[in-house]
Amino acid sequence: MITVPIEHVILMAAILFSLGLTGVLARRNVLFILLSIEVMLNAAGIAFVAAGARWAQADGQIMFLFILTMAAAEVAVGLAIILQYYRHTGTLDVDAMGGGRR
Amino acid sequence: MNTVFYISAAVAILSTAMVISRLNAIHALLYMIVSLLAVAMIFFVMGAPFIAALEVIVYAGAIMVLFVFAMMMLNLGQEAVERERNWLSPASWAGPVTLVAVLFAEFIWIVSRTGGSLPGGGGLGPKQVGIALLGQYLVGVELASMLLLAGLVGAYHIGRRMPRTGEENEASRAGISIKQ
Amino acid sequence: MVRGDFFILLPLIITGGAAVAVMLLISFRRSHLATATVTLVALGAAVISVICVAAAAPRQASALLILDSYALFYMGLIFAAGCAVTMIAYDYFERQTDHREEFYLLLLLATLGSAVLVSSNHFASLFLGLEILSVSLYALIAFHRERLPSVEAGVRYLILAAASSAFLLFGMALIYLERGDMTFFRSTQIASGVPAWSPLLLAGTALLIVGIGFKLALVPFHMWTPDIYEGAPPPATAFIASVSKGAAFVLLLRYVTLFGLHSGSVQSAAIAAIAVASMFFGNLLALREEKVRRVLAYSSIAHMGYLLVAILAAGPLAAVAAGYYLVAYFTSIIGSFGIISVREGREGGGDAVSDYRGYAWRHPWLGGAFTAMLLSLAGIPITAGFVGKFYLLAAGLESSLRLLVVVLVASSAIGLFYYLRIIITLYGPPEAERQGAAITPAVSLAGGVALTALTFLLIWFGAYPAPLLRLIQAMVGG
Amino acid sequence: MLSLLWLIPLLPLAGFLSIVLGGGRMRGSMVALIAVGVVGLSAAMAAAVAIRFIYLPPAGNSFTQTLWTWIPATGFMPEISLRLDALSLVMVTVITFVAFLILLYSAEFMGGDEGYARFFAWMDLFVASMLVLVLADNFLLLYLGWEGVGMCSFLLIGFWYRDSANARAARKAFIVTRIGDAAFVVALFLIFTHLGTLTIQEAAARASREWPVGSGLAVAAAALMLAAAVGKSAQLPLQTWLPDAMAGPTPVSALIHAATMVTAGVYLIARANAFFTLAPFVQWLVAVIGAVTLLLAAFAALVQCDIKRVLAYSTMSQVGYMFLALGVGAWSAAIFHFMVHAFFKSLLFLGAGAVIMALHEEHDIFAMGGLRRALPGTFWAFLIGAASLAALPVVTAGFYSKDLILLCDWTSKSGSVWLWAAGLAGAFLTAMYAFRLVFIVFFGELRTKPGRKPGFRMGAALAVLAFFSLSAGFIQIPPDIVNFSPLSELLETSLPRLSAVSVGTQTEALLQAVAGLAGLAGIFFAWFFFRHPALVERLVLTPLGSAFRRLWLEGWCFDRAYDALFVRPYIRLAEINKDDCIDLLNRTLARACESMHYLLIGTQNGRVRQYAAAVTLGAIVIIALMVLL
Repeated sequence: MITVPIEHVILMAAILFSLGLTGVLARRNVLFILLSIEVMLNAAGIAFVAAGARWAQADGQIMFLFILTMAAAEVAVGLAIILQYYRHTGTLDVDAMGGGRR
Repeated sequence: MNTVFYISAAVAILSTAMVISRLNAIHALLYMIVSLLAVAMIFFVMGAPFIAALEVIVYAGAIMVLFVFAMMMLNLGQEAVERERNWLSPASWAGPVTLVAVLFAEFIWIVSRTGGSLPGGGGLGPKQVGIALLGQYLVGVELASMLLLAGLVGAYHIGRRMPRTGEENEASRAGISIKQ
Repeated sequence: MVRGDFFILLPLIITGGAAVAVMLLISFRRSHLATATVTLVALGAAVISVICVAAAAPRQASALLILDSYALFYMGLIFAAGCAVTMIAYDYFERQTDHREEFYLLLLLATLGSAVLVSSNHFASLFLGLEILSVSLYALIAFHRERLPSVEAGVRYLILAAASSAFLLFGMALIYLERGDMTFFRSTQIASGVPAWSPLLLAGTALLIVGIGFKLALVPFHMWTPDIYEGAPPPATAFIASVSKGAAFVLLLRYVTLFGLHSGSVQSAAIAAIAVASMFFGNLLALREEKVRRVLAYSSIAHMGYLLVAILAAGPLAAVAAGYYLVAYFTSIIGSFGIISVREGREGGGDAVSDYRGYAWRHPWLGGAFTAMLLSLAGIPITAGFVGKFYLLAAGLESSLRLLVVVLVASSAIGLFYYLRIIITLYGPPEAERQGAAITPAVSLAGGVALTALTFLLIWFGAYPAPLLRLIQAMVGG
Repeated sequence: MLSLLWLIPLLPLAGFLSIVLGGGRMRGSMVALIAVGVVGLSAAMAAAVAIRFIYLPPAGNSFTQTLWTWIPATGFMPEISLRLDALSLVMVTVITFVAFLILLYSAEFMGGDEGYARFFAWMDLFVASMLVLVLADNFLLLYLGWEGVGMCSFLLIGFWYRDSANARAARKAFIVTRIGDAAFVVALFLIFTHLGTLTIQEAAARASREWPVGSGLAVAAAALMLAAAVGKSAQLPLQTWLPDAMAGPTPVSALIHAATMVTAGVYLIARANAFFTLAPFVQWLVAVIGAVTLLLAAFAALVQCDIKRVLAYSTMSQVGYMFLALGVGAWSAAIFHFMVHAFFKSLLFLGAGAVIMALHEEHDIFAMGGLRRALPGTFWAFLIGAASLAALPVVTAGFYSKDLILLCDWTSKSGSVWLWAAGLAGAFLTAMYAFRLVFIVFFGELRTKPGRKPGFRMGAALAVLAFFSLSAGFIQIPPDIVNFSPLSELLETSLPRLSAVSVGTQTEALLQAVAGLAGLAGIFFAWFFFRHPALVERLVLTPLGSAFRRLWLEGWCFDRAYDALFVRPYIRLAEINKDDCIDLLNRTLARACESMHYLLIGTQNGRVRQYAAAVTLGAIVIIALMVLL
């Protein structure tokens, strides 16, 4: 098993999290945004597993399991909503959405 | 082993960077799978083999396949890539990157003030995880089933296709309900 | 898990079981009335079960949930609110498109998630409760999948809620990394030899606040509110505005109370800054807004800001004040959206303030009820909202949070403007073509019962607060 | 029985609510049934409570019923509690009883009006508010009733709001009484900050303990309450709203502007007597205001042409008598006069209403005349009312109450011969204008043919009120005739006894005779002038006569004086000062809020990525705040 400093693992998770966040902020395609959110969730999962490994507890891995569950449920509903959005508008551009102060 | 970690981490970070910057959705998805595999590797070397397997099976296997299905249904072609190219001018990256860079700088500052290392040792296999999961986390498992139920019902209701005409499409844009 | 755990979890088991039962019912026979009835009965049974299990409280059910009187009180409130939303939804969907039964299924699941949230004592249950709530809400918001605004609102909420969940998760991971325990109590208490606030713990708490703050729509995580309130079906909005926010607030209050927030510390300064910003931004944003739902969305931002004063005041009176305010807020906001829903179902048309011109003349009962709700939201005496605000002020003054109290009063004064504007419009001269075109009946039985009960409670809690106050003192004050 | 006290104000309130909520769907007869029925029930309850109270007095001769505490908080316990003692008992009984009769009368009188349901809703609300006012155990609840009756008065004066003159009159009444209300609020703050309680009895006890007689605080509290009373009771200098308030329907004038609301000031002073005892100067002022008002109003009543305005000035004058009594410490005499006045004045108003109705909304007395044969029932009722008003000796109730006040002015330690003389002169003038009215309206030749005659419900109300206008005096007969005074004995359980210099029975009898003679002389002069119109003509045509006539007709030109002194300068000042710094500040604030709104609303542009960016920014800022600071 590895013996790297814990902060390296966390740093790596933070980098993934930041990349995912960048994707959410920068992409206009909803599909990419959803993908970026998955990256963020995955990063949080890494942090949990690392934390669990640090304390030699199973709790971190279990939290990852729950994150996995949530990601599955969310992607299912999310993709369904995105498909509907595409059917309505013919685009995946989030900036094309109306609303705000119309 | 530590080298494996650093290599996997580098692969994960690079492929994730590719995910968020690709123009073609399928390419991005493939990079995402690479990234997930690399992360699975990291889990493995951190002493979480069970989670590593799940990362491959569920995340890379199931959830990503959902994305593939969605993309097939959307049937995005070359013009989609062109559109993405228009949307993703270098300038459009400036704002998000700056914002996230600041957040990341804060993370570095925080992490740099943290000590401790991984204990090494044998890690925790499926058995320990299973015992904890069906022991003190039993309520959590039940709640996770409810979460999946919500996802299932939600996806079923929203995703159902309905026959519609162009006129109704216009009406729906205006937010007017369609009376049968 | 032992038998006692099953007993104390009865309210949650009933709600979860009802969700499964409704699913089976739908698969056998689609009947709007039957589905709504089962939902209503189940939620009513959940309220009763809360009373039944109260004797066994407090009890820790596995590591994840704690069912103390605090949790049970808010659970009861959430289930009761669920009942009201069910009745309003029945009134609304009775005149809507097909496949409306899923709404109740999702509503039950969302209620379950909120109930888990208020009783959670562990990051895992916090996360699961929050996500059950969120995932159900995505579908509830986009429920009118044939209407673009509804779908758009779903996309918005999906992106923002999922992203903020990621923040929340990352924060929890950081706290876990620092403390090695995920139960609220042990992750907040200071063990010997450990510095009280390490950077990691602080950063984790900050990210936790981001996640919860998003659900509460506190500034600067508030921006989703108007668009979602506007796009979602009105009964779903009623749920988001009341139960979803209330549950998140209850959780935050529990967590922060465990920390023991010290006035003058950076943590409380950060929360105070959020509170001040929320109060001002919410009221200022609503000031000249033309759409009623958006006005209420902005006002809800301000209301959550008011509630933060109770968190900062920290004390027995503050807990009671928060409880009273939440009850009052639930009553008025569900009632308001109930009337919006009834009106939209019957009259259709836009949601602009001007569309309500003369509404009170066409439907005196509904107009009067709406007036009462708005007055309560504005905090006018003889309504529950006034008493709630009074206690918030008292709690704030007791902890000598002078600045916050001044801001609360000043921003409420700004808020009066837009509430009164709607009320005046309600009683304005009706437009010529609308005159005499009153549609009868103005409301169905279910909706009528719900709205009458809410109005009655509103006045009761405003004129005779003592019984409710005693209950809250007994449940959350001790 | 006493524990059902809360039902008395609740019943009319319930009536109000049911009419408001369901009035649109009810038939008129149903509305009337509810409105009159609840007040009738309330009156029956009041009667039952009164019997129980008199024959089985509760401990301490008072009964406090705490219903609930509104918002419990440390140091401030606003309790919703009612207090029944002799004073409130008399008030409640009279109010419910008179209100019942007036509502019964209105059920017929208002028939066919398009605002029938609205009228009864407001009337019921008024009765409920008035009952809250007199039953309140603390100043806060009393103030609630006080404002409630003010609001109902406003709504009912402007009942026929389509005529802008009525709306103006309503506004005037509201604004003028507002001046007094504002003083009342200040008095409440003063009492609460210095005595730490708003419970009336407790505050009075603490004040008597802690404040020396004549101390600044006591004077201030009493003076502020006097200002409130003066506004509500239309006494000098805030009396100008009452004549204009006659724009409302006649039953409204009878109930609100004669029998009940205008005597709220009298009730307030009697209720807060401890404060006035502590401030002898203010109490003396009460007497002086009463004396001056009663004289000025009586002169004004002499020349009015509008039948309701005569009665309005008369009300002012009679309330002046009550103030006169309060001022010399004759608390129970004031309440006695309130009771009697409630009967005969509402009788007069209702009689006037019957006349007005019969003559198709004619208010001018010179267009009436000779109605004695055409409307015999109304004539007799009106005559009895006028006789009671004029204090016709022995047979009328008005004689006993007015006589008691005059006697108290003479005998009280704080009384004086001047106050007595003013009261006596007032008695003479009262008799004169009362019978001037009777003669002009009912005698002489018939000028207008009467139409609709009062039916059963109006007739019954008139008959009952006429009966009480005659007989109500017998519960308080002066000792030199028969020693029978249960009312003052009852009232003295809650109000202080008059500290009087004892005078012999012969002096008393002499004073009575003088008072009686003054009344008779007034009636004689009224008859004399009525029979010799030429004499009146000549008198009026003299320069002095015409000047006085004009002066009196306009109620001593107070309106004009106020207009010139306050209203116009104020408006001019306001116009000049339209953009003063305070206004500027307000407007700047409003503008600032508005521009902030437009600034912020720009962020709500629907761009979900910007929303996400805001979340990120928030995370950055919070982490920075919490970690880096």
